[in-house]
Amino acid sequence: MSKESQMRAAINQKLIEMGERERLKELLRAKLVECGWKDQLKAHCKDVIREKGLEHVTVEDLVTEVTPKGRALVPDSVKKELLQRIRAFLAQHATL
Amino acid sequence: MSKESQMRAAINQKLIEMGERERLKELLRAKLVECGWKDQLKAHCKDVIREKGLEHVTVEDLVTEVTPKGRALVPDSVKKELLQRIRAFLAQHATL
Amino acid sequence: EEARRRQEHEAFLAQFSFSLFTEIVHTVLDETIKETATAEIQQAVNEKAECVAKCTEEVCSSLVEDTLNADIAALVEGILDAELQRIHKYIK
Repeated sequence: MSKESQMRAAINQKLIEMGERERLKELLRAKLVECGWKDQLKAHCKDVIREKGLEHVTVEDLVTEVTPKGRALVPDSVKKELLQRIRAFLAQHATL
Repeated sequence: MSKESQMRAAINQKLIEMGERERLKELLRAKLVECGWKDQLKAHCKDVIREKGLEHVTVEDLVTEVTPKGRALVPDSVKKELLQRIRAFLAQHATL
Repeated sequence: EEARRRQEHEAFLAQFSFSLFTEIVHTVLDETIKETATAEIQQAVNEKAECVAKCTEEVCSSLVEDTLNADIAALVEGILDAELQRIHKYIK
């Protein structure tokens, strides 16, 4: 195992052990609600259902249809905050 | 046209198309005779005529006078049976 | 050597941060989109069922109304006719 893979495995273990991985996911979920992303996604789902007709849409169709817009709608500020928090964690726990 | 009026129109159309509306009316009429509604209403009409005097009663007056009681006298069980029959019909024949 | 190691470590952290970030964003978005789509379809199904139930009741009520209106009018006409005939007979 290379040194890098060892380090990657060690950090991943730490992220899980310390509950940081779950906290990061929670942070992102909360931010998506807070910034209105979830409401926009709901509205987009409703539009698609209305447009296609309920009887012609499955969950899978709807997911495929709304995913590109869902991804595009995540504000840069939210992404930036998440990335910074990841960097801060790594700076603290992935020392040489 | 609102969603609800469209839905009502679709239900009515299906009932008419398949002759179910007429069958339901016939069923209602039979039930009304069976439960004594017709006899009670006839008696009520005669009471009103006796009370007011035949020379003072027109068809319109008498209809106006006895309609509220006529409506009230329809047993809930009859209305319920009719509703269930419509539901069963729609479940079997209509894609709404 | 120390400077080189530090530089490598920093590059590794930058790359690792970004891959972790991408993974978390994808996981959370995929989960949330699936949950939202499922919930929205379920809600639309429930709303439609409510609408069908309400409209069925309204159609049933109007059918009862129509039938009663016609039958009450016929009944009243029949009774008045019968009463008039009875009186005519009586007068004769």
